[in-house]
Amino acid sequence: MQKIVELRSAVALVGRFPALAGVDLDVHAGEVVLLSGHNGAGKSTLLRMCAGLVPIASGSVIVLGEDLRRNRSAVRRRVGLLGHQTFLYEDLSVIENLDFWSRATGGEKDDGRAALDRLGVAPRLHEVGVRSLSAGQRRRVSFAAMICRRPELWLLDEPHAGLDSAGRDTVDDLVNEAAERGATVLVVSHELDRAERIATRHVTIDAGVVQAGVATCQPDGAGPTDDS
Amino acid sequence: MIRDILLIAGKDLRIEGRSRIGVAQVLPFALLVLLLFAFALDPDRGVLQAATPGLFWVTVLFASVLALQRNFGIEAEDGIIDALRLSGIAPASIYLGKVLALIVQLAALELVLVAAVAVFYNTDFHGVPLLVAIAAATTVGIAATGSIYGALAARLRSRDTILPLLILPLLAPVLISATRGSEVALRGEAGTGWSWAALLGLFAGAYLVVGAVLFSPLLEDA
Amino acid sequence: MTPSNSASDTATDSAPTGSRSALTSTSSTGSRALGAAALITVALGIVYGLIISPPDAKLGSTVRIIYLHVPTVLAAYLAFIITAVGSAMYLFKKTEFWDLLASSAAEIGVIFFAVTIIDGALWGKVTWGVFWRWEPRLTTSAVLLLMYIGYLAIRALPADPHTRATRSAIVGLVAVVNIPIVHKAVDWWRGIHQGQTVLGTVDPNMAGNQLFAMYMSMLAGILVFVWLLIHRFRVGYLTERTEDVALAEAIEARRLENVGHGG
Amino acid sequence: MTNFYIAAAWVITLGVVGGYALTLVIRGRRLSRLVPAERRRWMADASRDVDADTADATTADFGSVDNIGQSATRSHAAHGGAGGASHV
Repeated sequence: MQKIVELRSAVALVGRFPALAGVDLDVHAGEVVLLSGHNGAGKSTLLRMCAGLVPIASGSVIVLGEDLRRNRSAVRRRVGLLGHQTFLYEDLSVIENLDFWSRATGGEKDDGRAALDRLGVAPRLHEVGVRSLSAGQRRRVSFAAMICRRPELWLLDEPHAGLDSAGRDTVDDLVNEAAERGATVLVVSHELDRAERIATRHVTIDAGVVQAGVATCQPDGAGPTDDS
Repeated sequence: MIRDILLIAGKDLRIEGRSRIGVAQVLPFALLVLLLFAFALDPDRGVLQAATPGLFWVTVLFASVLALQRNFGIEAEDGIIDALRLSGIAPASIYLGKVLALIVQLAALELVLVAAVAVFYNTDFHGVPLLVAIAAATTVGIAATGSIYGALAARLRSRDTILPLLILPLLAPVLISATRGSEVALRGEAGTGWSWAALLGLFAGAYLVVGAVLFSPLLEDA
Repeated sequence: MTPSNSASDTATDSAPTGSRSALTSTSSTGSRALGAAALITVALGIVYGLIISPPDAKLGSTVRIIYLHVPTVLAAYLAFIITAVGSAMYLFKKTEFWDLLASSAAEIGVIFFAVTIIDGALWGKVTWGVFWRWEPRLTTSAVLLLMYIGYLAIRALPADPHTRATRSAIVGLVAVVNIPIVHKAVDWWRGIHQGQTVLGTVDPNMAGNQLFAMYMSMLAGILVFVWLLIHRFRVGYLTERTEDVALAEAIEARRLENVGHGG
Repeated sequence: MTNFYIAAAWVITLGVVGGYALTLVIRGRRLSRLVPAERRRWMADASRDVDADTADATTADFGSVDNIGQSATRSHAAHGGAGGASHV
């Protein structure tokens, strides 16, 4: 099966600090991989590295067939990152943000509205400035902006954090649908019970090194055995 | 490319339309500076009239620094830089979009200031084509250099102090050229003024190229 | 390549105690030879510039300040060109060498430019009776000095090496483009209002000991500049070495954290 | 008075440049003590110029020069509150 993420001894520096100290990881198309680990283990850096945002000091990082050591920006348009930050302009309204980001990533004008509906953001909130939204609402809007991009690789950093139970269910549904359509998902989460329900494989990472990647989470999960 | 430039510029102008920082803060500041010059220099003995071009452009320069800080402050908040990098828009397009938005805002500011100068400093306007050419080249020059350093400074903790230190010496030849050129134009002797306009045009053109080239490492690594 | 090798290398050209001190300095055989040459030219420059050279026909004895002014401004411009080349090469190659070269040259350039301006002001005091006139060379120097002070300010902000290098490379390139434009603007500005300046323009009829003094001081300026550049570079290099944790060790330390977490 | 200003110019010029040179030598000596001799490349073969020295370091020394050149884009937790990226 096609490898979407292929890391070999990947070292990523944050400042002069090796946040990732030699990671080996393979993720195949259609997998939903749960990444867990302590605070500061390098999970977020791993996601950002796969998005081409973090310089790679050594090793090999191939994402969606692109060698990121040679060209970090090659994959950026094809991945969707839901990070700790909102990626939204505070001074613009919800719908203005969605329009801007979907058009900036090559989408159409109506993508934004459809995505907001999917995330359960009520139409009355569309014209409201992002500044006056709650954290949970911002999270939904950020997620909507992400799915507007129609990414081939989803990189989700704590997607359930700050959401109510309906929002969490929506996230799970979106991830499942994405996987069915052939997208690949990397989820960082501390809520293992919740995340293991959607993941096909559970990988733990500690102090910048992948520890274990064998557990297959769903009994019916189609995830291939780990060969990293 | 054109589409992306317009998208970025349109977004900036929309944010200005929403927040009105420029209209509510930068513009009043510029008017206040013009007023303060009148207090500092004796308006009755013609000092103010003689110095009008210089005072005008110094005011524009100071107001530009504020506008720059605002315009790049919005890109530094909440992961926007990462989002722009992820969008895949060419850095040169982002740069030119920011420059375009700044040009529009600075041009609007200058128009209001021209009206204010005409009223408060009692200026007679001669050589209007030359004045327009000088103002256009100056505005592009300020926007072109300002967008490089504005983006560079936006993510620094000491951005409010480092930006003027970087940008004002860089704009020294612009201030000289714009002031002398405007003086010549106001005196109605357009001839030599056009070489000042040409120098301003050279400055603007050079920095548009430099900015478009440097914005990639700037966005990526700085 | 080995430490023992290097110790024997330096021992051959130093006094017995010198081999110990040479190990803890930024000098090398080459830089010491260069330093000696620089000192000799500086000494000759002092002797010729202050004593042997006759007063200039037009400038009188103030020509002795010109002997300082020309070499320092020459070295400063040389420095800023090196900064620009180093900056461009850094963005291209992304190696520490070019960053250190660019930043070392910028710091030295600022010092030489500051000295140039001080000398120019003193020359002005003698010639015009005032320290400062808006004379084109001085004005240009003042603007450029402020521009490169901005470079050093950006450089002084704490950041990881690559970020800092990229930032300063951008400033180095943006600044150098401005040099000819500042020149043109200032020349026109002053040229329109008053006659051309004499400061900084060497008399083409200069001859004999006067010419020799000028050439000697220019040579001295360039040698001193190169010596300073080498040493500033090495100081910068050492500063980096004291600040960086070797990556291999850092990765090892990072991996050892796993043990702490119980695997 | 003319001679005074000429003397002042020479003293200031030689003083500032000489003083700067002195600080470089002192800083160099202080820092040299902190860095092992094998990492001070000019010690190894003094006849080579700085360019060759550093080029050599780039290839030979994993973890010093080469990797610094590619290290992270923004200062981060590792640099604490040292400045740099305020939006992190």
